[in-house]
Amino acid sequence: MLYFTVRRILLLIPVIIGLTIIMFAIARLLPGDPVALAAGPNATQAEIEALAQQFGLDQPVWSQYLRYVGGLLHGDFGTSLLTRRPVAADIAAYLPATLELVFAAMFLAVAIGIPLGLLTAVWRNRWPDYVSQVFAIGAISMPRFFLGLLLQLCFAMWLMWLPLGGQLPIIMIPPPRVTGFLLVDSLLAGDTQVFRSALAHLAMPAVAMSLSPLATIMRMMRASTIEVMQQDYVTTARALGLPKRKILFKCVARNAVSATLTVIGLYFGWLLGGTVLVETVFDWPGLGLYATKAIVSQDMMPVIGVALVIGLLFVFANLVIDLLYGVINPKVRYS
Amino acid sequence: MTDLAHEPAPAPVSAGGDRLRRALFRFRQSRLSVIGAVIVGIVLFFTIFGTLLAPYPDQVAGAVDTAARFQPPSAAHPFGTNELGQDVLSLVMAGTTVSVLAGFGVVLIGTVIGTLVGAVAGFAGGWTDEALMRLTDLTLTIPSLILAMAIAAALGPGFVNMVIAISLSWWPGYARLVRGEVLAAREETYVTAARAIGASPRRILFRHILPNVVSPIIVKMSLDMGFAILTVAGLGFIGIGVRPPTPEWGTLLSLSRSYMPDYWWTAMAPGMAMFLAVFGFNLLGDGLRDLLDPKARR
Amino acid sequence: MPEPILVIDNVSKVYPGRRGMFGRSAEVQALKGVSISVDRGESFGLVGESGSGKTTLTRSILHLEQPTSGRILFEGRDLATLSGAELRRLRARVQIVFQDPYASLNPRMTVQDIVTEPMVVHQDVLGLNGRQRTERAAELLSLVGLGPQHLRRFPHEFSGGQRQRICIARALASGPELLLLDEPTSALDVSVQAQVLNLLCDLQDRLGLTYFFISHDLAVVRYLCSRVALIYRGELVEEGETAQIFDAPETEYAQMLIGAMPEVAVPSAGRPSTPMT
Amino acid sequence: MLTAPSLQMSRRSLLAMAGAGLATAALPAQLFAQSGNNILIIASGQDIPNFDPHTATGYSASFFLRNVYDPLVRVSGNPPEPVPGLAESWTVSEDGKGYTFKLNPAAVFHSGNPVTADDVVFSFQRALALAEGNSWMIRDIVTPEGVTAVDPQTVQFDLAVPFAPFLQVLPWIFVVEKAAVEANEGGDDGKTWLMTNTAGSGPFNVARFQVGTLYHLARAENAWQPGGGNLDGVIWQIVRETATQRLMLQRGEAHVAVDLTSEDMDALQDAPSVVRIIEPEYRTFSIKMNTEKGPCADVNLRKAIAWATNYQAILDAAGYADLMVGPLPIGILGFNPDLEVPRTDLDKAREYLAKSAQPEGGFTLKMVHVSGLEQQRRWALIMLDSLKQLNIGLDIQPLNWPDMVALCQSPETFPDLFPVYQTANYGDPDNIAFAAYHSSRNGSWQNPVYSNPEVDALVEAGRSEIDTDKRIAIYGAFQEKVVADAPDIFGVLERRKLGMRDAVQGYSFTPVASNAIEAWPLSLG
Amino acid sequence: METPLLAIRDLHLTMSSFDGHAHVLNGIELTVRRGEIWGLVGESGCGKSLTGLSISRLLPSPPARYLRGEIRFEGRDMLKLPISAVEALRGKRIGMIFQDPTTNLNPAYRIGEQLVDVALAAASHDPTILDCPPRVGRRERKRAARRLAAAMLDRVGIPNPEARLDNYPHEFSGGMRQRVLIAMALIGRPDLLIADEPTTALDVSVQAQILKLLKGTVADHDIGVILITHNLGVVAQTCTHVAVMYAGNIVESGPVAEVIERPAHPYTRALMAAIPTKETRRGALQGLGGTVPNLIAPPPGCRFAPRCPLAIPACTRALPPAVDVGAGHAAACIRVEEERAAAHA
Repeated sequence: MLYFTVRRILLLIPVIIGLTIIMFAIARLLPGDPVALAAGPNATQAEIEALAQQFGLDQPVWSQYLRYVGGLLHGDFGTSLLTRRPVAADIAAYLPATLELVFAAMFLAVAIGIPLGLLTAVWRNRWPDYVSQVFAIGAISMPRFFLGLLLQLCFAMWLMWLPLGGQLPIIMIPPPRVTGFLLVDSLLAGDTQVFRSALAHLAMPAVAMSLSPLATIMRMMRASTIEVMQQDYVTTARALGLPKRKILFKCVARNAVSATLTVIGLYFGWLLGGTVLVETVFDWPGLGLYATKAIVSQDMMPVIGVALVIGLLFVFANLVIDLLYGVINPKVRYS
Repeated sequence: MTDLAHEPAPAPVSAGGDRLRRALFRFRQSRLSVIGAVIVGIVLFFTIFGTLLAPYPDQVAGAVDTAARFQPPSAAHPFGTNELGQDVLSLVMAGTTVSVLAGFGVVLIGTVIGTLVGAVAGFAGGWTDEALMRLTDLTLTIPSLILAMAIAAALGPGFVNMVIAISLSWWPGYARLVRGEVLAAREETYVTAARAIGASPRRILFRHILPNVVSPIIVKMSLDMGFAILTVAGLGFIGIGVRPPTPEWGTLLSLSRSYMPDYWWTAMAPGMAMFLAVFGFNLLGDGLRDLLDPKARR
Repeated sequence: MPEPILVIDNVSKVYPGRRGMFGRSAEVQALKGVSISVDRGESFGLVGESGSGKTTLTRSILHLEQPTSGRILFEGRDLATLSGAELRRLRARVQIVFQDPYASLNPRMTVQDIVTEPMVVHQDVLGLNGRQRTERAAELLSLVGLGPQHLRRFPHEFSGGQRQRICIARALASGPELLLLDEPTSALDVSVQAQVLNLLCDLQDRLGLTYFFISHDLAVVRYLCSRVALIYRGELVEEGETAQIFDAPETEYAQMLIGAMPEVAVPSAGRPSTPMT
Repeated sequence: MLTAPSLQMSRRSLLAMAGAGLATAALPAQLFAQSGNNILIIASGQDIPNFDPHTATGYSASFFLRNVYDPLVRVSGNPPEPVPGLAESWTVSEDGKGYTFKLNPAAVFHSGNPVTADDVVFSFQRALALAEGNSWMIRDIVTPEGVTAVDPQTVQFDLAVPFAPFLQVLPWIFVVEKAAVEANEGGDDGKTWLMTNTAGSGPFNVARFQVGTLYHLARAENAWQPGGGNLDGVIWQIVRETATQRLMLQRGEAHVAVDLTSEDMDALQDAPSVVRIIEPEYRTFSIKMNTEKGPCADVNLRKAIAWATNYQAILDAAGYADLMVGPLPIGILGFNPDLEVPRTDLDKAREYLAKSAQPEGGFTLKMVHVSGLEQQRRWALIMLDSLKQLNIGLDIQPLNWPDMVALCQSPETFPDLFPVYQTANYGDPDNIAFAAYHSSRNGSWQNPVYSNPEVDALVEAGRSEIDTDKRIAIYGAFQEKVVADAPDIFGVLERRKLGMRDAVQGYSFTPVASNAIEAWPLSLG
Repeated sequence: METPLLAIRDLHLTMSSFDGHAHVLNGIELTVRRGEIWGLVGESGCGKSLTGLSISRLLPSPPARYLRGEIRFEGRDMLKLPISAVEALRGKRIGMIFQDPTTNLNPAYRIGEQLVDVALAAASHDPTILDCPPRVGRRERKRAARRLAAAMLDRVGIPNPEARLDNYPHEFSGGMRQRVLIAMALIGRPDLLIADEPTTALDVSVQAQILKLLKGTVADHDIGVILITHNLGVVAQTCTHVAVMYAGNIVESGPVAEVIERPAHPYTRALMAAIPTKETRRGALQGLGGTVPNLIAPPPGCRFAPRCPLAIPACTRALPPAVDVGAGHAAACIRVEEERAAAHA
């Protein structure tokens, strides 16, 4: 187990190298002159060149690359051309908001998707099952950004129940930063007002983000539940008179969840990378919005940084899922 | 020997036609798949004829009518007009072509690259497999939307660039699928049988393995169509999609965002069109999966 | 005394441990110094329970796997020393019928494609053109009790027994000397098994084939084979004439195995008395 | 930086407000009203990534600097006039090259130290040395040696050349505390330090900020500026969607929205408690043509295009705007309202087309625009529609701004049509005339290719002439020449569109940088 | 006469599918008493497993539909009982063992836990099995159940049972797993044990041990067993009685010795002739021609008639009734009577 964990963590190194190479290659594809933009509209050629020199952009790509990787070793993700701010600091500032959103969405998806999947499997081929199947395909088909807009239109613009966007009303002083997660920090600070307000702000983006994974998890859970219910050991359990409830929650649920777990791991990565659209709609101050702005202004360092961080988180999440899988499924652990 | 040709058979089976008949029956049984097929049929119809049938074809090509800006839905403009007085219905109808073709292009390119990579990796094994799959995993690790956005931003806006950008983040799924299927097929007894006969690797790959991998690929393609359309729209929504005046759903939706809630109709039509098209493809894909790939049936 | 067509000479096979998700599994010794000699024209039976190494041995004879040590000689020539072309020619002369007739036919190929495939692959040896191949396929089908009307059909349209016949036809297509029969009847019902066994007997008589018959079913081996070898955990434990082994097994394992055979005869000693009340 | 007690204070009161009847959605403005704490909330789409007064650019940075730092002279009124800033008075020499400023003795930095002439000299020299940000406005006019401290309260400028709009550019050169910057010099003239720290004397200072989200300025404890409203602080909140800005304004979640579109203004028409400010401003929006290469090098084609353009559509699409009459903004010094400029007239357009090299049309021009800039996209579509009448096709390519800038470097790469906004940073015709039509600016986005020696001569004469009547005459001739050359399709002057809650008092509009709001005079009632 | 443990009378079952309703059980008659081991034998698709599953009502409906007949367990008709009452019998009065020991144990749980669950479920109906005072706490009951589980493992011949309780199923060999399953089926002290191909997935040597274990269990507990298998050899070695099934019918039944030594029905004979024995000459094995009938449109009369070497036109008129050929031995064939008559003549 330890060997496995260490090996997987060591495997991150080639992932980092590969990621940076790919992103650097894309950065080189960029036409135009980001330095000119960064230097400002009234800069002279000499100023632009000086700036390029300052950022090392006048040097050959490989030397830029080595410089970048060298910086990574010290936790330096480079500097944004546009804002001149260190990318690492920006990521540290934006990441918690994104993670908070992703975790909230994931929580909704798992907390609703798994029981619903289990229930629809039990109610298979009856009307609640059909309704939820249609709902699931509909949810998967719904563009997140359109859903976000509809939610905004309905709950923020017409009904005015929820705030339009952002993470917190600006007059609220955020609680002291401990974890970076507003919900957690406000609770730690005992500030229920901030907590409630943060929750209200989180509601719509989290729902918009969670719908598709919720539906997928539900479908996956339904499918694996049905599959498990057809397993021989379930027939045995029935034949030996175990109570229905016990069969469902003990035999079936556990095995079905372990099959669903892989999907959850994949979805975590998908959510991390997919916050872009929802963050755009809800003005959520997270990595996606940050990356979008950087991409649009061809500011490559933040883009590389964000891709790297999300990639690593994705790999890490899958590592956790694999370990969890081993816990739930003892066979994997031993064989 | 007794009558050997007539020993127990599972069921009276006539020929391949019967299988098709059963498949169609099963497909018809699933009402959702039929609805999906109908929606996809309508979507494909508009893909081909959308621009021709649009009530205001000039406006599809970019004509403006600023005197008629932001008109609410009416008989003349069932979905109202937009900020330049263009008929939203016409733009959305014509947008079908762009979105569906882009989605199809993405899926097709992704499939070709992915199948190639996956088949080679799965069949060659060893070092080649390792190298190709590490590349695949790596590409999967990069958030696909951000990768597509970065490439699209690098290539500049435009239909072809957008399709290329998304395809480059799309293939790893296929590579994994095909490799997995090839690996599984490689272990099939009939492949061992072919090896025992002395068939060449080429023959085994093309005659025995790939034909048996086609079904899952087709199923994945049909299920992916919806997601590809969504991704195309997502890119358009961010603002790095097609070039004007090409009407594209995501771009239309993105533009109309600024006019909410007063001119909500500019957002409804493209949004609903997007949803319905994706919904149709997903329903159909689900049905196809049940038909072609019973192993993966959910 | 006929020359042996197949000699397995002190063959061992070790599978290295595989790196799994949670560590490395131990290495597996699948075969330990197995030596067998099969004479031309005979039916040689190899009996073993699951995990005994039967399958590994079969795959090694087909050269689908290389033994860790030892030699396998076909007509006196070591498989390991053969060139690619020679090996291909050899494949025409050693053929196999697998256990599961449902899995061993490519579902996307017609019976004609399946049966003619060995002829296409060994075109250089057999030299048949397209029409000849079709004719030969029809001949083979009738040889195994099917007819030319089945050529255009797909495997899924046949029952298990019929499929196994197709497999046998395919195995015969390249004109082999030696047929490896890897539990060819264990997936079939008794009545169908009987037909296939009869067919095999019939074919051997007609074509002078050599059978290397692998099975865990002692009754079938006893019925079909003239000589038998028992394999247990990768080791050969007993070998000899069928009748001799079945009547007077020497090793403990053989005695246990043969003793455990469920014969269709009411055991005289343990015949149940009237039910208790 | 804000001192501890006042931060404590505002924090406590904010929490108290937050406690007041929060259901789910907080409506801050109401809460503010209850608390008695006057914090003005401005919703804007632009971030303030850099606080350095000598390197930062953008209107958001201008907002920040105008409130946190002081220039020698501020600008106020409509038309804009220089008013005292750090300098309480000034004199100008006869030849227009010598300026003497008397500093206000009350002026102190946030640190409590008085503002001295040394600080002013240091600031100008630093701006010139860094050559970033707004320094281009005084480049080649002020030299490092030309700024001197006569005594602690007096600064003397000796300009390299006479420069009529000198007082107009001074509001954009801010004064930093020399001692503070030198203490944090850090090997890069304090650039790194000043990026997130301040050393100003303005009426406000930074209380807290969250990059990309909000910037909270609190009234400086030792604010020395005379007058002033009742504000305790200002929050600059980043709200990217204009529709969201508008909704926040309607709901009272923001007091001022600075990026509203015409559609937003229409929607706000009957909104209660909202005041709409729609005022003409010196910001031109025109489409430049490639006068050097390609079909548009032919003046007849340029004129044909200019006459074919659907100006009404442009005006419709722009909403609250006025059609430009020639190259200069309406109402600026020297502007000629009677200038004859192209208006939609297809006959005339065809006439000019007939004189061009391809009288039948049948070719395609290329137009670029900034992707994501909605107004520019609309223009491109209107041009597509207009050019169709002349049987000319239009290939539209949205580009990122850096790519657009890159295209401007040579006539070879410059597209046929190039839409561009130009803001008058200072209220003088020289600003537009020099930047957009002088050939020395070729290669820059403001004037990529257009070059006419006669125009150059007029521009140069205009900026060094001090006599106003003479300047009016010079700029009159300049306008005639430019219109004859037709390098641009003159588009619209978009009016400045601000939305404000009626609670905001003390606001008066100035057509220069009006979205970089000076908060000092404002009050919340 | 005492009530038999199990009495199946005229059971008709259809299964619906795309092609129509298959008449898969066609008037099954079977009586099982305590102490009897009934072998239910036949080729794939003959309905033997469906019969077994029907007894515990484990077939999902639809597609299964019982047209007619009754399954009386100790006199009560399982088909008429509410499903909850049937569920209450499962595992307590009726135990079941299935074919594949690998898939019939839940891979996610230790076997101890699985045994305890079954024991507790059974104890909720019959607290005596736990061998602990009634009305004790949950934990106490669990401990008692665990003791019982270990005792059961010991009884089915698993060495070191206490420790093995904490193992996962994949840590056992196939034969051991089947023993665990038998322990699980017996833990509720059932009166009837249904074993559906319990040894098919096992090696011959293991098969013999398992069968021996089954036989021992019957002797020890005086229960009734239905052993479903396709292997006549297994039946001959293990059972007291046998019922031969073909296409949804029991064609022949009776004490094992009777049926095997004097098979009356042509199908039974054909089946036995297809099995190579020590005496079978090479090439003399007899296969069975023809095809298994299509159960959606079964042939009229005797379902074996189309393949029967002895068939006469009368065979296709009506389903032949079971004819007693002596010593509790019955065969459903109209030619049997003729034959007997001929033999007497």
